[in-house]
Amino acid sequence: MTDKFFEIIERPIEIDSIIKKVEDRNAGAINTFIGTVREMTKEKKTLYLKYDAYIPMAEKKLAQIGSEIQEKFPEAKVAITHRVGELKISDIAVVIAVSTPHRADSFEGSRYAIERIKEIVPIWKKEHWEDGEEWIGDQLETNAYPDGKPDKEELEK
Amino acid sequence: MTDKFFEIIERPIEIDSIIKKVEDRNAGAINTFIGTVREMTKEKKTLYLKYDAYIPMAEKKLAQIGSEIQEKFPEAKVAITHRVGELKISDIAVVIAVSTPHRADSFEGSRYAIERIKEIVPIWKKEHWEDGEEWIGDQLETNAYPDGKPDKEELEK
Amino acid sequence: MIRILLFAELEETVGKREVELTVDEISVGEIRKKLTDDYPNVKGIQSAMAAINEEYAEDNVLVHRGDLVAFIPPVSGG
Amino acid sequence: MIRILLFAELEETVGKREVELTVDEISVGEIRKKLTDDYPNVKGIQSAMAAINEEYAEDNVLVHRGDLVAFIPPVSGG
Repeated sequence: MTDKFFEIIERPIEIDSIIKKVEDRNAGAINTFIGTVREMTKEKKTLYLKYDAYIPMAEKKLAQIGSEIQEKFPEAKVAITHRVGELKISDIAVVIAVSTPHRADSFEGSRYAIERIKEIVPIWKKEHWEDGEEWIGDQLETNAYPDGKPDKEELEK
Repeated sequence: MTDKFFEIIERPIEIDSIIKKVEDRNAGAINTFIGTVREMTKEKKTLYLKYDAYIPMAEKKLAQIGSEIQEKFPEAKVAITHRVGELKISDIAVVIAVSTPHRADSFEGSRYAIERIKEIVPIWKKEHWEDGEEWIGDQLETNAYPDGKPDKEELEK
Repeated sequence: MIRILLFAELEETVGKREVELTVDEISVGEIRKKLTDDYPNVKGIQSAMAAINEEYAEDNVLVHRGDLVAFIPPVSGG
Repeated sequence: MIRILLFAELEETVGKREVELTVDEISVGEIRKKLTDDYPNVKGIQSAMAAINEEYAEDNVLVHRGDLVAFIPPVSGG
Protein backbone atom coordinates (compact mmCIF):
# COMPACT_ATOMS: atom_id res chain seq x y z
CA MET A 1 0.00 0.00 0.00
CA THR A 2 1.32 3.43 -0.84
CA ASP A 3 0.34 7.02 -0.19
CA LYS A 4 -1.68 7.28 -3.36
CA PHE A 5 -5.32 8.09 -2.69
CA PHE A 6 -6.50 6.51 -5.96
CA GLU A 7 -4.80 3.33 -6.90
CA ILE A 8 -5.02 0.11 -8.90
CA ILE A 9 -2.95 -2.68 -7.33
CA GLU A 10 -2.30 -6.36 -7.88
CA ARG A 11 -1.84 -7.29 -4.22
CA PRO A 12 -4.56 -7.87 -1.63
CA ILE A 13 -6.04 -4.60 -0.36
CA GLU A 14 -5.39 -3.69 3.27
CA ILE A 15 -8.62 -2.08 4.42
CA ASP A 16 -7.08 -0.27 7.39
CA SER A 17 -4.52 1.52 5.26
CA ILE A 18 -7.24 2.91 2.97
CA ILE A 19 -9.24 4.14 5.95
CA LYS A 20 -6.12 5.77 7.44
CA LYS A 21 -5.78 7.92 4.31
CA VAL A 22 -9.09 9.69 4.95
CA GLU A 23 -8.72 10.25 8.70
CA ASP A 24 -9.16 13.88 9.67
CA ARG A 25 -9.58 15.82 12.90
CA ASN A 26 -12.79 17.25 11.55
CA ALA A 27 -14.24 14.01 10.26
CA GLY A 28 -16.98 12.62 12.43
CA ALA A 29 -17.84 9.87 9.98
CA ILE A 30 -16.02 7.50 7.67
CA ASN A 31 -18.06 5.38 5.31
CA THR A 32 -16.28 2.43 3.76
CA PHE A 33 -17.59 0.36 0.92
CA ILE A 34 -15.92 -2.98 0.30
CA GLY A 35 -16.73 -4.91 -2.85
CA THR A 36 -16.09 -8.64 -2.51
CA VAL A 37 -16.28 -11.62 -4.86
CA ARG A 38 -19.65 -13.30 -4.39
CA GLU A 39 -20.03 -16.99 -5.10
CA MET A 40 -23.62 -17.18 -6.36
CA THR A 41 -25.23 -14.82 -8.85
CA LYS A 42 -28.73 -16.00 -9.47
CA GLU A 43 -28.25 -19.73 -10.21
CA LYS A 44 -24.66 -19.43 -11.40
CA LYS A 45 -21.70 -20.42 -9.26
CA THR A 46 -18.54 -18.36 -9.70
CA LEU A 47 -15.22 -20.22 -9.28
CA TYR A 48 -12.99 -17.17 -9.47
CA LEU A 49 -12.74 -13.81 -11.20
CA LYS A 50 -10.14 -12.01 -13.18
CA TYR A 51 -10.00 -8.23 -13.16
CA ASP A 52 -8.12 -6.28 -15.76
CA ALA A 53 -7.72 -2.51 -16.03
CA TYR A 54 -6.34 0.26 -18.18
CA ILE A 55 -4.32 1.25 -15.14
CA PRO A 56 -3.17 4.84 -15.74
CA MET A 57 -6.59 5.92 -17.02
CA ALA A 58 -8.39 4.01 -14.28
CA GLU A 59 -6.38 5.81 -11.59
CA LYS A 60 -7.15 9.13 -13.27
CA LYS A 61 -10.87 8.34 -13.36
CA LEU A 62 -10.85 7.28 -9.70
CA ALA A 63 -9.25 10.62 -8.86
CA GLN A 64 -11.92 12.37 -10.93
CA ILE A 65 -14.59 10.64 -8.84
CA GLY A 66 -12.86 11.93 -5.71
CA SER A 67 -12.95 15.48 -7.12
CA GLU A 68 -16.62 15.14 -7.99
CA ILE A 69 -17.38 14.17 -4.39
CA GLN A 70 -15.38 17.12 -3.09
CA GLU A 71 -17.28 19.49 -5.35
CA LYS A 72 -20.40 18.50 -3.45
CA PHE A 73 -18.77 18.05 -0.02
CA PRO A 74 -15.67 20.29 0.14
CA GLU A 75 -14.54 18.84 3.47
CA ALA A 76 -14.70 15.24 2.25
CA LYS A 77 -11.58 13.12 1.97
CA VAL A 78 -11.77 10.22 -0.46
CA ALA A 79 -9.52 7.20 -1.08
CA ILE A 80 -10.23 4.35 -3.49
CA THR A 81 -8.15 1.26 -4.24
CA HIS A 82 -9.17 -1.39 -6.76
CA ARG A 83 -7.40 -4.70 -7.13
CA VAL A 84 -6.71 -6.44 -10.44
CA GLY A 85 -5.61 -9.97 -11.29
CA GLU A 86 -7.15 -13.25 -10.21
CA LEU A 87 -9.50 -13.07 -7.23
CA LYS A 88 -11.21 -15.94 -5.44
CA ILE A 89 -14.51 -16.03 -3.57
CA SER A 90 -14.66 -13.47 -0.71
CA ASP A 91 -11.54 -11.65 -1.92
CA ILE A 92 -11.79 -7.87 -1.83
CA ALA A 93 -11.98 -6.20 -5.24
CA VAL A 94 -12.44 -2.59 -4.21
CA VAL A 95 -12.29 -0.45 -1.07
CA ILE A 96 -13.77 3.05 -1.00
CA ALA A 97 -13.35 5.28 2.05
CA VAL A 98 -15.04 8.67 2.40
CA SER A 99 -14.69 10.83 5.49
CA THR A 100 -16.86 13.88 6.17
CA PRO A 101 -17.77 15.98 9.20
CA HIS A 102 -21.34 14.60 9.24
CA ARG A 103 -22.48 11.05 8.64
CA ALA A 104 -25.11 11.55 5.94
CA ASP A 105 -22.51 12.98 3.55
CA SER A 106 -20.11 10.07 4.06
CA PHE A 107 -22.83 7.61 3.02
CA GLU A 108 -23.79 9.69 0.01
CA GLY A 109 -20.18 10.15 -1.12
CA SER A 110 -19.36 6.47 -0.78
CA ARG A 111 -22.49 5.42 -2.65
CA TYR A 112 -21.75 7.91 -5.40
CA ALA A 113 -18.22 6.54 -5.75
CA ILE A 114 -19.24 2.91 -6.31
CA GLU A 115 -21.94 3.84 -8.84
CA ARG A 116 -19.50 6.09 -10.67
CA ILE A 117 -16.82 3.36 -10.76
CA LYS A 118 -19.30 1.20 -12.62
CA GLU A 119 -19.85 3.99 -15.13
CA ILE A 120 -16.53 5.53 -16.01
CA VAL A 121 -13.53 3.61 -14.65
CA PRO A 122 -11.86 1.31 -17.20
CA ILE A 123 -11.79 -1.92 -15.19
CA TRP A 124 -13.18 -5.22 -16.45
CA LYS A 125 -14.20 -8.40 -14.73
CA LYS A 126 -14.07 -11.84 -16.30
CA GLU A 127 -16.24 -14.39 -14.54
CA HIS A 128 -15.09 -18.00 -14.46
CA TRP A 129 -17.93 -20.44 -13.84
CA GLU A 130 -17.93 -24.22 -13.77
CA ASP A 131 -19.25 -24.28 -17.33
CA GLY A 132 -17.45 -21.38 -18.96
CA GLU A 133 -16.13 -17.86 -18.71
CA GLU A 134 -17.23 -14.42 -19.84
CA TRP A 135 -16.19 -10.80 -19.72
CA ILE A 136 -18.94 -9.02 -17.84
CA GLY A 137 -20.35 -5.86 -19.36
CA ASP A 138 -22.37 -3.12 -17.78
CA GLN A 139 -23.27 -4.13 -14.23
CA LEU A 140 -25.12 -1.08 -13.08
CA GLU A 141 -27.83 -2.28 -10.77
CA THR A 142 -29.50 0.99 -11.57
CA ASN A 143 -29.36 0.35 -15.30
CA ALA A 144 -28.61 3.98 -15.90
CA TYR A 145 -26.81 3.10 -19.13
CA PRO A 146 -28.63 0.22 -20.78
CA ASP A 147 -26.19 0.33 -23.68
CA GLY A 148 -23.24 0.10 -21.32
CA LYS A 149 -21.92 3.52 -22.24
CA PRO A 150 -21.86 6.63 -20.12
CA ASP A 151 -23.62 9.37 -22.07
CA LYS A 152 -21.89 12.47 -23.29
CA GLU A 153 -22.95 14.65 -20.40
CA GLU A 154 -21.57 12.15 -17.88
CA LEU A 155 -18.22 12.01 -19.58
CA GLU A 156 -17.80 15.74 -19.54
CA LYS A 157 -18.42 16.03 -15.81
CA MET B 1 -12.13 -8.14 20.31
CA THR B 2 -14.24 -11.26 20.76
CA ASP B 3 -16.65 -13.32 18.70
CA LYS B 4 -19.63 -11.28 19.83
CA PHE B 5 -21.43 -9.60 16.94
CA PHE B 6 -22.84 -6.81 19.13
CA GLU B 7 -20.50 -5.48 21.71
CA ILE B 8 -19.65 -2.56 23.98
CA ILE B 9 -15.93 -2.43 24.76
CA GLU B 10 -13.51 -0.16 26.57
CA ARG B 11 -10.51 -0.84 24.34
CA PRO B 12 -9.81 0.68 20.91
CA ILE B 13 -11.91 -0.94 18.19
CA GLU B 14 -10.07 -3.00 15.59
CA ILE B 15 -11.91 -2.27 12.35
CA ASP B 16 -10.66 -5.37 10.52
CA SER B 17 -11.97 -7.73 13.16
CA ILE B 18 -15.48 -6.26 12.91
CA ILE B 19 -15.43 -6.59 9.12
CA LYS B 20 -14.24 -10.20 9.38
CA LYS B 21 -17.36 -11.07 11.38
CA VAL B 22 -19.66 -10.27 8.46
CA GLU B 23 -17.65 -11.92 5.68
CA ASP B 24 -19.70 -14.40 3.70
CA ARG B 25 -19.27 -16.33 0.46
CA ASN B 26 -22.49 -14.83 -0.79
CA ALA B 27 -21.73 -11.29 0.21
CA GLY B 28 -20.77 -9.05 -2.70
CA ALA B 29 -20.77 -5.91 -0.59
CA ILE B 30 -19.74 -4.85 2.89
CA ASN B 31 -20.64 -1.39 4.05
CA THR B 32 -18.78 -0.10 7.08
CA PHE B 33 -19.68 2.98 9.02
CA ILE B 34 -17.06 4.37 11.39
CA GLY B 35 -18.02 7.11 13.82
CA THR B 36 -15.04 9.16 14.97
CA VAL B 37 -14.53 11.99 17.43
CA ARG B 38 -14.66 15.28 15.54
CA GLU B 39 -12.79 18.28 16.85
CA MET B 40 -15.05 21.15 15.75
CA THR B 41 -18.84 21.26 16.05
CA LYS B 42 -20.00 24.62 14.78
CA GLU B 43 -17.71 27.03 16.64
CA LYS B 44 -17.01 24.76 19.58
CA LYS B 45 -13.73 22.90 19.98
CA THR B 46 -13.93 19.48 21.62
CA LEU B 47 -10.93 18.44 23.73
CA TYR B 48 -12.09 14.89 24.40
CA LEU B 49 -15.25 12.87 24.94
CA LYS B 50 -16.44 10.42 27.49
CA TYR B 51 -18.87 7.70 26.53
CA ASP B 52 -20.86 5.80 29.09
CA ALA B 53 -23.35 2.99 28.50
CA TYR B 54 -25.83 0.73 30.21
CA ILE B 55 -23.78 -2.12 28.83
CA PRO B 56 -26.02 -5.23 29.00
CA MET B 57 -29.04 -3.36 27.64
CA ALA B 58 -26.95 -1.56 25.01
CA GLU B 59 -25.64 -4.90 23.67
CA LYS B 60 -29.20 -6.23 23.59
CA LYS B 61 -30.41 -3.19 21.67
CA LEU B 62 -27.52 -3.44 19.20
CA ALA B 63 -28.53 -7.06 18.61
CA GLN B 64 -32.13 -5.94 18.12
CA ILE B 65 -30.95 -3.53 15.42
CA GLY B 66 -29.17 -6.43 13.71
CA SER B 67 -32.40 -8.45 13.76
CA GLU B 68 -34.36 -5.54 12.35
CA ILE B 69 -31.92 -5.32 9.43
CA GLN B 70 -32.20 -9.06 8.82
CA GLU B 71 -35.99 -8.82 8.77
CA LYS B 72 -35.62 -6.57 5.76
CA PHE B 73 -32.55 -8.28 4.25
CA PRO B 74 -32.55 -11.94 5.33
CA GLU B 75 -29.10 -12.58 3.86
CA ALA B 76 -27.50 -9.64 5.68
CA LYS B 77 -24.83 -10.17 8.31
CA VAL B 78 -24.42 -7.37 10.83
CA ALA B 79 -21.75 -6.60 13.45
CA ILE B 80 -21.61 -3.50 15.63
CA THR B 81 -19.06 -2.53 18.28
CA HIS B 82 -19.25 0.66 20.31
CA ARG B 83 -16.47 1.87 22.55
CA VAL B 84 -16.98 3.54 25.92
CA GLY B 85 -14.63 5.47 28.19
CA GLU B 86 -12.49 8.48 27.35
CA LEU B 87 -11.90 9.11 23.64
CA LYS B 88 -9.72 11.74 22.05
CA ILE B 89 -10.03 13.52 18.70
CA SER B 90 -10.09 11.06 15.75
CA ASP B 91 -10.62 8.05 18.02
CA ILE B 92 -13.20 5.58 16.78
CA ALA B 93 -16.42 5.47 18.81
CA VAL B 94 -18.42 2.99 16.76
CA VAL B 95 -17.91 0.56 13.90
CA ILE B 96 -20.87 -0.91 12.01
CA ALA B 97 -20.36 -3.57 9.33
CA VAL B 98 -23.19 -4.90 7.15
CA SER B 99 -22.63 -7.46 4.42
CA THR B 100 -25.26 -8.31 1.78
CA PRO B 101 -25.26 -9.99 -1.62
CA HIS B 102 -25.97 -6.66 -3.38
CA ARG B 103 -24.47 -3.29 -2.65
CA ALA B 104 -27.59 -1.14 -2.27
CA ASP B 105 -28.79 -3.23 0.68
CA SER B 106 -25.45 -2.94 2.50
CA PHE B 107 -25.65 0.86 2.34
CA GLU B 108 -29.27 0.87 3.51
CA GLY B 109 -28.59 -1.54 6.38
CA SER B 110 -25.56 0.37 7.60
CA ARG B 111 -27.39 3.68 7.46
CA TYR B 112 -30.34 2.22 9.31
CA ALA B 113 -28.04 0.91 12.03
CA ILE B 114 -26.41 4.25 12.84
CA GLU B 115 -29.74 6.10 12.91
CA ARG B 116 -31.24 3.41 15.12
CA ILE B 117 -28.25 3.54 17.52
CA LYS B 118 -29.04 7.19 18.07
CA GLU B 119 -32.65 6.30 18.87
CA ILE B 120 -32.69 3.24 21.10
CA VAL B 121 -29.24 2.24 22.35
CA PRO B 122 -28.47 3.42 25.91
CA ILE B 123 -25.09 5.06 25.31
CA TRP B 124 -24.28 8.61 26.32
CA LYS B 125 -21.61 11.04 25.30
CA LYS B 126 -20.16 13.77 27.48
CA GLU B 127 -18.40 16.51 25.56
CA HIS B 128 -15.43 18.23 27.16
CA TRP B 129 -14.69 21.64 25.67
CA GLU B 130 -12.15 24.25 26.64
CA ASP B 131 -14.82 26.13 28.59
CA GLY B 132 -16.90 23.35 30.10
CA GLU B 133 -18.50 19.98 29.72
CA GLU B 134 -21.97 18.63 29.01
CA TRP B 135 -23.85 15.39 28.56
CA ILE B 136 -25.18 15.47 25.01
CA GLY B 137 -28.83 14.64 24.50
CA ASP B 138 -30.66 13.61 21.39
CA GLN B 139 -28.32 13.96 18.43
CA LEU B 140 -30.50 12.73 15.63
CA GLU B 141 -29.60 14.76 12.58
CA THR B 142 -33.03 13.78 11.34
CA ASN B 143 -34.70 15.10 14.48
CA ALA B 144 -37.09 12.20 14.41
CA TYR B 145 -37.63 12.51 18.15
CA PRO B 146 -37.56 16.19 19.07
CA ASP B 147 -38.26 15.29 22.69
CA GLY B 148 -35.36 12.87 22.73
CA LYS B 149 -37.56 9.84 23.24
CA PRO B 150 -38.34 7.06 20.83
CA ASP B 151 -42.12 6.85 20.54
CA LYS B 152 -44.11 3.88 21.67
CA GLU B 153 -44.34 2.26 18.27
CA GLU B 154 -40.57 2.39 17.85
CA LEU B 155 -39.98 0.76 21.19
CA GLU B 156 -42.25 -2.15 20.50
CA LYS B 157 -40.47 -3.06 17.29
CA MET C 1 -36.12 -4.63 46.94
CA ILE C 2 -36.11 -2.85 43.59
CA ARG C 3 -32.81 -1.66 42.11
CA ILE C 4 -32.82 1.57 40.13
CA LEU C 5 -29.98 2.52 37.77
CA LEU C 6 -29.25 6.12 36.83
CA PHE C 7 -27.06 7.23 33.94
CA ALA C 8 -25.39 10.33 32.49
CA GLU C 9 -26.72 13.56 34.03
CA LEU C 10 -29.14 11.60 36.22
CA GLU C 11 -26.21 9.81 37.82
CA GLU C 12 -24.26 13.05 38.15
CA THR C 13 -27.04 15.09 39.70
CA VAL C 14 -28.19 12.34 42.06
CA GLY C 15 -24.60 11.56 42.96
CA LYS C 16 -24.76 7.80 42.47
CA ARG C 17 -25.44 5.27 39.77
CA GLU C 18 -27.73 3.05 41.76
CA VAL C 19 -30.46 3.57 44.34
CA GLU C 20 -32.74 1.01 45.99
CA LEU C 21 -36.42 1.03 46.88
CA THR C 22 -37.80 -1.32 49.53
CA VAL C 23 -41.32 -1.75 48.17
CA ASP C 24 -43.08 -4.76 46.70
CA GLU C 25 -44.83 -3.05 43.80
CA ILE C 26 -44.71 0.44 42.30
CA SER C 27 -45.32 1.94 38.87
CA VAL C 28 -42.57 3.45 36.73
CA GLY C 29 -44.31 6.83 36.99
CA GLU C 30 -44.37 6.62 40.78
CA ILE C 31 -40.63 5.84 40.87
CA ARG C 32 -40.00 8.87 38.68
CA LYS C 33 -41.95 11.03 41.12
CA LYS C 34 -40.22 9.52 44.14
CA LEU C 35 -36.78 10.24 42.66
CA THR C 36 -37.77 13.87 42.09
CA ASP C 37 -38.95 14.12 45.72
CA ASP C 38 -35.89 12.39 47.19
CA TYR C 39 -33.32 14.16 44.98
CA PRO C 40 -34.59 17.70 44.29
CA ASN C 41 -31.42 18.44 42.27
CA VAL C 42 -31.96 15.57 39.84
CA LYS C 43 -31.90 16.86 36.26
CA GLY C 44 -33.65 15.31 33.28
CA ILE C 45 -35.67 12.64 35.02
CA GLN C 46 -38.83 13.74 33.20
CA SER C 47 -37.33 13.37 29.73
CA ALA C 48 -35.63 10.06 30.55
CA MET C 49 -37.05 6.80 29.23
CA ALA C 50 -37.49 3.99 31.70
CA ALA C 51 -36.46 0.37 31.21
CA ILE C 52 -37.46 -2.64 33.29
CA ASN C 53 -35.07 -5.57 33.12
CA GLU C 54 -33.37 -4.06 30.06
CA GLU C 55 -36.52 -3.41 28.02
CA TYR C 56 -38.14 -0.01 27.58
CA ALA C 57 -41.33 0.48 29.59
CA GLU C 58 -43.96 3.18 29.88
CA ASP C 59 -44.89 5.03 33.07
CA ASN C 60 -47.98 2.95 33.78
CA VAL C 61 -46.10 -0.35 33.95
CA LEU C 62 -45.80 -1.93 37.38
CA VAL C 63 -42.40 -2.86 38.78
CA HIS C 64 -42.07 -5.69 41.29
CA ARG C 65 -39.58 -6.71 43.93
CA GLY C 66 -36.48 -8.13 42.23
CA ASP C 67 -36.90 -6.06 39.06
CA LEU C 68 -34.11 -3.89 37.75
CA VAL C 69 -35.25 -0.44 36.64
CA ALA C 70 -33.12 2.00 34.65
CA PHE C 71 -33.70 5.63 33.75
CA ILE C 72 -32.25 6.42 30.37
CA PRO C 73 -31.72 10.05 29.36
CA PRO C 74 -31.85 10.88 25.64
CA VAL C 75 -29.13 8.71 24.13
CA SER C 76 -26.14 10.05 22.20
CA GLY C 77 -24.08 7.10 21.01
CA GLY C 78 -22.59 6.74 17.54
CA MET D 1 2.55 6.21 -35.48
CA ILE D 2 -0.62 5.91 -33.42
CA ARG D 3 -0.81 3.30 -30.65
CA ILE D 4 -4.15 1.61 -30.04
CA LEU D 5 -4.90 -0.30 -26.84
CA LEU D 6 -7.52 -3.03 -26.68
CA PHE D 7 -9.00 -4.48 -23.50
CA ALA D 8 -11.17 -7.34 -22.27
CA GLU D 9 -13.01 -9.12 -25.08
CA LEU D 10 -11.49 -6.75 -27.64
CA GLU D 11 -8.03 -7.91 -26.63
CA GLU D 12 -9.11 -11.54 -26.61
CA THR D 13 -10.81 -11.52 -29.99
CA VAL D 14 -8.09 -9.50 -31.71
CA GLY D 15 -5.42 -11.59 -30.02
CA LYS D 16 -3.27 -8.74 -28.75
CA ARG D 17 -3.51 -5.80 -26.40
CA GLU D 18 -1.86 -3.27 -28.66
CA VAL D 19 -1.92 -2.51 -32.37
CA GLU D 20 -0.27 0.31 -34.28
CA LEU D 21 -1.40 2.51 -37.13
CA THR D 22 1.09 4.32 -39.32
CA VAL D 23 -0.98 7.34 -40.28
CA ASP D 24 -0.66 11.01 -39.39
CA GLU D 25 -4.30 11.79 -38.71
CA ILE D 26 -7.46 9.71 -38.44
CA SER D 27 -10.77 10.01 -36.63
CA VAL D 28 -11.80 7.72 -33.79
CA GLY D 29 -14.70 6.46 -35.95
CA GLU D 30 -12.33 5.60 -38.77
CA ILE D 31 -10.08 3.64 -36.42
CA ARG D 32 -13.11 1.73 -35.22
CA LYS D 33 -13.98 0.86 -38.82
CA LYS D 34 -10.41 -0.09 -39.65
CA LEU D 35 -10.20 -2.47 -36.69
CA THR D 36 -13.41 -4.16 -37.83
CA ASP D 37 -11.95 -4.55 -41.34
CA ASP D 38 -8.56 -5.79 -40.17
CA TYR D 39 -9.90 -8.13 -37.47
CA PRO D 40 -13.24 -9.52 -38.64
CA ASN D 41 -13.51 -11.61 -35.45
CA VAL D 42 -13.25 -8.60 -33.13
CA LYS D 43 -16.19 -8.57 -30.73
CA GLY D 44 -17.74 -5.53 -29.09
CA ILE D 45 -15.84 -2.79 -30.87
CA GLN D 46 -19.10 -0.96 -31.66
CA SER D 47 -20.22 -0.77 -28.03
CA ALA D 48 -16.75 0.20 -26.77
CA MET D 49 -16.01 3.76 -25.70
CA ALA D 50 -12.87 5.36 -27.08
CA ALA D 51 -10.28 7.31 -25.14
CA ILE D 52 -7.50 9.48 -26.47
CA ASN D 53 -4.56 9.97 -24.13
CA GLU D 54 -6.63 8.62 -21.23
CA GLU D 55 -9.70 10.83 -21.71
CA TYR D 56 -12.96 9.67 -23.26
CA ALA D 57 -13.53 10.91 -26.82
CA GLU D 58 -16.36 10.71 -29.34
CA ASP D 59 -16.09 9.17 -32.82
CA ASN D 60 -15.69 12.48 -34.62
CA VAL D 61 -12.54 13.49 -32.74
CA LEU D 62 -9.29 13.43 -34.72
CA VAL D 63 -6.30 11.44 -33.53
CA HIS D 64 -2.78 12.50 -34.44
CA ARG D 65 0.58 10.81 -34.68
CA GLY D 66 1.91 10.18 -31.16
CA ASP D 67 -1.53 9.91 -29.59
CA LEU D 68 -2.51 6.91 -27.50
CA VAL D 69 -5.97 5.58 -28.31
CA ALA D 70 -7.82 3.01 -26.20
CA PHE D 71 -11.04 1.13 -26.85
CA ILE D 72 -12.92 0.52 -23.64
CA PRO D 73 -15.69 -2.08 -23.56
CA PRO D 74 -18.50 -1.57 -21.03
CA VAL D 75 -16.74 -1.46 -17.68
CA SER D 76 -17.42 -3.86 -14.80
CA GLY D 77 -15.23 -2.85 -11.89
CA GLY D 78 -16.35 -2.64 -8.30
